[in-house]
Amino acid sequence: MAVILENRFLGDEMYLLSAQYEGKAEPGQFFMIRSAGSFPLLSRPLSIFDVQEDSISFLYKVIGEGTKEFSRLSQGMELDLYGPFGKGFDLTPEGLNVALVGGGMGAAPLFYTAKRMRELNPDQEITLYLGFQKENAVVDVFKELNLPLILNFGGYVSEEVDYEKHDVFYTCGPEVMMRRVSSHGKEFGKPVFVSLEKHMACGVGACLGCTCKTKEGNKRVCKEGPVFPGEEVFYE
Amino acid sequence: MAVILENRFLGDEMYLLSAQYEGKAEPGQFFMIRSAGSFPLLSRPLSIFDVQEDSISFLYKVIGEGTKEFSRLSQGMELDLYGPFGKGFDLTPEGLNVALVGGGMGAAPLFYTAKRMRELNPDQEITLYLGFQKENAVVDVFKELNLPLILNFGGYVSEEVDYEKHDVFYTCGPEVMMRRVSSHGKEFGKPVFVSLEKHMACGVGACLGCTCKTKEGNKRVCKEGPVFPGEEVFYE
Amino acid sequence: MNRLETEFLGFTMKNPITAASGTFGYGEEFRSFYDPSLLGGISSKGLTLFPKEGNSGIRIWETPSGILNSIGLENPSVGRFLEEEYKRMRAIDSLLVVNLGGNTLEEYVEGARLLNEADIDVLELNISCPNVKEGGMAFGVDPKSAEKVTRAVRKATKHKLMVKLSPNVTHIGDMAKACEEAGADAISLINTVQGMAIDVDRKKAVFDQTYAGLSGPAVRPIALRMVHQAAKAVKVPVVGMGGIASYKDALSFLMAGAAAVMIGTGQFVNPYLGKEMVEDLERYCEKENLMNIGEIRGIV
Amino acid sequence: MNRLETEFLGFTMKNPITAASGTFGYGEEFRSFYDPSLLGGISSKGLTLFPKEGNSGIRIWETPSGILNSIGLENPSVGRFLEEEYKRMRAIDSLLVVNLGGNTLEEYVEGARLLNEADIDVLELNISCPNVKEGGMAFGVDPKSAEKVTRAVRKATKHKLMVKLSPNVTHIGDMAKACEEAGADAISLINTVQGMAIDVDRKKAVFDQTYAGLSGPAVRPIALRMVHQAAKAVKVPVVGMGGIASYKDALSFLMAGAAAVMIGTGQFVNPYLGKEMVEDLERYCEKENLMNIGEIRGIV
Ligand SMILES: Cc1cc2nc3c(=O)[nH]c(=O)nc-3n(C[C@H](O)[C@H](O)[C@H](O)COP(=O)(O)OP(=O)(O)OC[C@H]3O[C@@H](n4cnc5c(N)ncnc54)[C@H](O)[C@@H]3O)c2cc1C
Ligand SMILES: Cc1cc2nc3c(=O)[nH]c(=O)nc-3n(C[C@H](O)[C@H](O)[C@H](O)COP(=O)(O)OP(=O)(O)OC[C@H]3O[C@@H](n4cnc5c(N)ncnc54)[C@H](O)[C@@H]3O)c2cc1C
Ligand SMILES: Cc1cc2nc3c(=O)[nH]c(=O)nc-3n(C[C@H](O)[C@H](O)[C@H](O)COP(=O)(O)O)c2cc1C
Ligand SMILES: Cc1cc2nc3c(=O)[nH]c(=O)nc-3n(C[C@H](O)[C@H](O)[C@H](O)COP(=O)(O)O)c2cc1C
Ligand code: FES
Ligand code: FES
Repeated sequence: MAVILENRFLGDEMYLLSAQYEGKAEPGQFFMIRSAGSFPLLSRPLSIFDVQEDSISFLYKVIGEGTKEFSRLSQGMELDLYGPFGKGFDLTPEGLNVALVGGGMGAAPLFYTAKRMRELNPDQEITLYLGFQKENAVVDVFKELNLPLILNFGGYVSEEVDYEKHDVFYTCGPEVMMRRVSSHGKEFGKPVFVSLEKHMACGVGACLGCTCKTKEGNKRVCKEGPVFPGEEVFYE
Repeated sequence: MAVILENRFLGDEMYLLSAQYEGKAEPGQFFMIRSAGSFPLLSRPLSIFDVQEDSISFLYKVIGEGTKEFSRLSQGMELDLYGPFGKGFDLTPEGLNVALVGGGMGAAPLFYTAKRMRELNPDQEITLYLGFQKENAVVDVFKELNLPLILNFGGYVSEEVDYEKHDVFYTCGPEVMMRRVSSHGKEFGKPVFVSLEKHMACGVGACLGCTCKTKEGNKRVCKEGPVFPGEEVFYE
Repeated sequence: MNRLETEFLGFTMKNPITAASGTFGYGEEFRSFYDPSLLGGISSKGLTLFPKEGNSGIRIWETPSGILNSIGLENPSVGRFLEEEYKRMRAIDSLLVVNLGGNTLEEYVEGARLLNEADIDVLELNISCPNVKEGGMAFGVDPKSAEKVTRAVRKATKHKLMVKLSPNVTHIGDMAKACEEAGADAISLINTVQGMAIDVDRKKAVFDQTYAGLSGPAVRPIALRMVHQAAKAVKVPVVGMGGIASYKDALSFLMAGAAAVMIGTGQFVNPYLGKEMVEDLERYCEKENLMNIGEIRGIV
Repeated sequence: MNRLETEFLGFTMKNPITAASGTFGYGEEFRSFYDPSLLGGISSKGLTLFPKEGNSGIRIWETPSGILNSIGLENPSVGRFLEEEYKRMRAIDSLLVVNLGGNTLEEYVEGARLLNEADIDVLELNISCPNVKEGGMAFGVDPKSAEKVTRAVRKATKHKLMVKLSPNVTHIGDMAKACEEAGADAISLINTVQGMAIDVDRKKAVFDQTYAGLSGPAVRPIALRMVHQAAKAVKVPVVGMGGIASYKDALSFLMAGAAAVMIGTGQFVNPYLGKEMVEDLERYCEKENLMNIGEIRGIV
C-alpha cells in the first residue's frame, strides 16, 4: 500500500500521480498498479515517470476502466504498487549523443531516463523529441528537465528526429512510431532501443501473456523487456 | 445521481448518509442504492431513515462489500438512488398508542415513521424500543425525536416491550425478534406489523428473488412489502 | 426508416433489444423507469401448465460480476396468466414473447395448446430449466430430448416457436441444430449457467436446491462464444443473451451473429438499461453510417 | 502437527494450497513476493513433447471479474524442461506437479515416458486444452477419449497421475468417473471455460484463435458446482480450482469435497495470495478449533 501524494490533471485525459515510495527503481522499468478493491481484476502496468527521495510518480492517460479508476484517486487515498519489474533503458549508452523519442504516453518513461542519464554522466548529450495529439501540460513538466526539447502535435514525431546527429535512439510510443524510428536508425547504422507494450496479467514472467516474437525466439515483455533492441523485435 | 451531503460515522460500523433529494418517500419504503461504477453488481436495499426538504438520509451498517463501498463515500461524491419502492407503515394506525420496536439496523425505518406519524396526528402516542449490540451514537440521533425511548444493549429488546400498554406494534429487525414481537402481540390480541428483509435483485417486483410465503400465498417483499401484518407472514 | 428496425420471424421489431424472461416480470414492473413499449420485445416470466410456488430459501446470491438465482419458476400458470397478466402485456406495443416451461413433455404440449387461444407473437420454449427433467435428464442438455420436445410443441402451437438453449452442454451447435431440425423458427441462448455457492460461515450450501443458475456480466464471454457457435450452426435466427450490460455488449452479440439480443441481469444493475441501449444504438448507427443495425450482424 | 498438513497420494503437503498450471511459471517467478516453498504444491506450466511458440496476437483480455487467455501452451518442451526449469523447481520444498499437454495420444505417452527419468511428485495430465484434439474432438470433452488417453498415460508413467478436466462438458461427473476407471490417482478441475471476446471498435474477434479460456472469480460458482459434482462421483481425491481469490473461497472448495485447491488468476490480482491464504487458513483452523483442515472436507 502506498499513500497518494497528488493526482494532478494535465489536460487531454492525462494525469501525473505521485505516491509515497522508498526503494529502487530504474528508468524504463514499470509497476503493476491497482487502486484498492477488487475492481478491475488485473493490475495496470505503468512506467516509472520519476523517482524522488520518498516518492515515485506515474504519468498516465485515461483509456478504459482501470485508468478511469486511477483518475478518481486523490491525496491520502491508497494504491497497491507491485514492482519495479522488467529491464529498462541502458543508462550508459555507447555514444555520447542520445535521442529520446516519445509518442503520447510513450513519453512517460523518458523523463526519469533523461534525468538519471544526466546524473550518471553530466556530459551526456540528450535531446527529447515528444509527440502528442494536442497541446497539454505534460510538456511543461518535461521543460523542467532543461534539455533540448522538440515537440510535435498531431503529426509524426519520428520524422522530426535528426538521425544523423544522434548516436543512439531510445523510443517509446505507438508501435508504428517505434518501427519508424527503428528503421530510420537502421538506415544510419545506429542502435535503437524500443519499449514495448503488451497486455499483461502477472507482470513477473509467470503467465506468458505478454510474449513478443524476437529474432532469438519468444521473449516476455514484462521480464526480458519492456526495453529491447529495435532490430531484435522489429526484424521482419 | 444524487450528490452526497454527509456520510457520518456513528460507531460500531454504522453510518448516517444523507444526499440531495427532492420527491416523495414514505416511511418504511426503501431505495435500491449503488455507489457509482459497476462494483458490486447489485444495488443494495436501504430503508428511508429520514426525509428533509431537499435531502434524504439512510442509516446503514457495514456488512459486506456493498456497504463497505458506501462507507468510503464522502461529501460531494455521487450515488445512484432508485426508488422509493415498496409499501411502508400505515401512518394512521387504528389505536392511539403505538410501539415502534427496532433491533439493530431495524431501527432505520422507525425514525421517519415516528416523525411522520406525529406530524399527521400530534396526539398519537409513540414509544420507541431500540435494541443494539453495543452503545453507539445512533441512539443520540433518535433522542432528537423527543419521544419515550427504551433502550436495550446486548439483550432482547422484544422482551422490554409493554404489550399491555400499546395498541399496535411496528417492528423491524432480526427475524427472531420480529417473530417474538408478533407472537407477544397475538397473545394480547393486538395488531403487529413487521418489515421483512430478503435478498433483492430488482427491487420492483420483476425477478421474484424476494418472495416470502404468506397465509395468502407468495408475496414480493419489494412490492407488496416490506411491511406485512405479522400474522400474515409468521403464521406457521 | 428506423435504423434499429429488425425483421424477426415476420414481425417488425422496433429494435433488437428484448427483455429476457424472468427479469422483467410481465412487462409492467419497470414502468417507473421508462415506457416498456420502447423495447423491441419482452419475454414473460417462465410459465408452466400448473402454478408453481418456486423454491424455498435464499433465491438470489451475488457472485463476482454475476448473480446466482434459484427462483424455481414461480408463476401463476399459463391459464391464470391468460386471464390476468397477458392482457396488460399485450397492451404494450412491443413483440410479445411468452416463455414456457414444463416438467414433462405433456405439460409442455398442454401449455402450448392453451396459449393457442391468445394473440401472442412468439412462444419461447424454455428447455433449459435445470429443475425440469425427463427421465432424470434435463431436456436441454441432450440433443435427442431437445428434438423430441421441440417437435411435439411445434405440432401443438400455432405460434412462432423459439427454443431457448441451456449453456450446460458440450456442443451447443448440436443442440441448436437438433432444435432447428425439429421445427424451431428461432433459437435463443443462453439460459443461466449451473453454479453453486457455499456460505462458509454457516458451512452450508447457500441454496436449498444446492445448485443455482449463474447470469450477468461474469458469463458474457461464455454466452458470446455460444451465440457465435449457434449462429454458425443454424440458418434460423438466433437471439443472443448473457451478461449484456451496455450497447457495446449488445453490438458484440450482433456481430457474433445474433439477430436480436435480450437483456436480463444487466437491468438489475441499471434499471434504465433498455431505454439507454436503444438510444445508444441509434447514435451508434448514425456515427457508423449504418442504414440499419442489421448490417453488422454476423460480421465476426 | 501442522493444522494445514494434507495427505495427498502418499505425499504430505504442508498445506492444501497449490499454484495452478500456467499461472506460476516454473515456481521461481513470484519469489520477489514470497518463498514458493511456503506453498503446498506447485504445478508447472503445461509442457508438451515438442516445443511450442504459443498463439499469435493478443493473449490476455480482461472480462468482468475474469480473464480470457489464449497463451496456446507456449513451452520449451518436456526435454528442455528437464534440463533447465526442472532442477530449479525440484529445489523448492513443495509438492512438484508437472502439467503435461499434447496434440496426440502418442505425444502424451512419449511426454509421460520422458518424465519417468525425473523425480517429480505428480503428473498432471491436461486433457482439457481447447487446442488439443483427437479426430476433431478434444480429449477432455468426451468420456471415451478421456478414458483412452488416461489409460495410455497410466501405463506409460511411473508417477502418480492426476487428470485435469475441462469444464466445457455436460456431465462433469461422468468425465471424472471415466478417468478414475482408467487409472487416474486424482482428478483436478476446472481448466478454463471456453469463451470469446469481440473488439467492437475493430469489429473483430479479440483473439487470433477466436475462442479463448475464461478463468478468475467470474467462473468460481461454476467451478465450485463442478468440484462438488466430481467429488461426489469419484473416490479418488479431487483438487479444486477456478476463481479462488481468498481463503474463504478455498474453504468453500474444501467444503465442497476438494482434498486440496489450486490458485491461478487470483495471484494476478494479489501476488501475495498464496502466502496470505496459508496464513489465513491457519488462523481459521485455530479459530474454529480444527486439529486439521481436512475436518471440513466435503461437509457440504
Ligand atoms: C510496460 C508498460 C508500461 C506502460 N506505461 C504506461 C504509462 O506510463 N502511462 C500510460 O498511460 N500507459 C502506460 N501503459 C499502458 C497502460 O498500461 C494502459 O493504458 C492501461 O493498462 C489501460 O488500462 P484501462 O483499464 O484504462 O484500459 P482498458 O482498455 O479498459 O484495459 C483493458 C485491459 O487491456 C489492458 N491494456 C489496454 N491497453 C493497454 C496497453 N496499451 N498496454 C498494455 N495493456 C493494455 C489493460 O491493462 C487491461 O488489462 C504501459 C503499458 C505497458 C505494458
Ligand atoms: C427492504 C430492506 C431494507 C433494508 N434497510 C436497511 C437499512 O436501512 N440499513 C441497513 O443497514 N440495512 C438495511 N437492509 C439490509 C441491507 O440491504 C444489507 O445489509 C446490505 O444489502 C448488505 O450488503 P453488503 O454488500 O454489505 O453485504 P453482503 O453480505 O456482501 O451482500 C451480499 C448480497 O446479499 C444481500 N444481503 C446481505 N444481507 C442482506 C439483508 N440483511 N437484507 C437483504 N439483502 C441482503 C446484499 O444486498 C447483496 O446482494 C435492508 C434490507 C432490505 C431488504
Ligand atoms: C432472476 C432470474 C429469473 C429467470 N427466470 C427465467 C425464466 O423464467 N425462464 C427463462 O427461460 N429464463 C429465465 N432466466 C434466464 C434469463 O432469461 C437469461 O437467459 C439469463 O439470465 C442470462 O442473461 P443475463 O445474463 O442477461 O441475465 C432468469 C434469470 C434470472 C436472473
Ligand atoms: C494465463 C493462464 C495460463 C494457463 N495455462 C495452463 C496450462 O498450461 N495448463 C493447464 O492445465 N492449465 C492452464 N491454465 C488453467 C489454470 O491452471 C486453471 O485451471 C484455470 O485458470 C482456473 O483457475 P483460476 O480461475 O484460479 O485461474 C492457465 C490459466 C491461465 C489464466
Ligand atoms: S505479464 Fe505474465 S509473463 Fe509477462
Ligand atoms: S427484488 Fe425482484 S421481485 Fe423483489
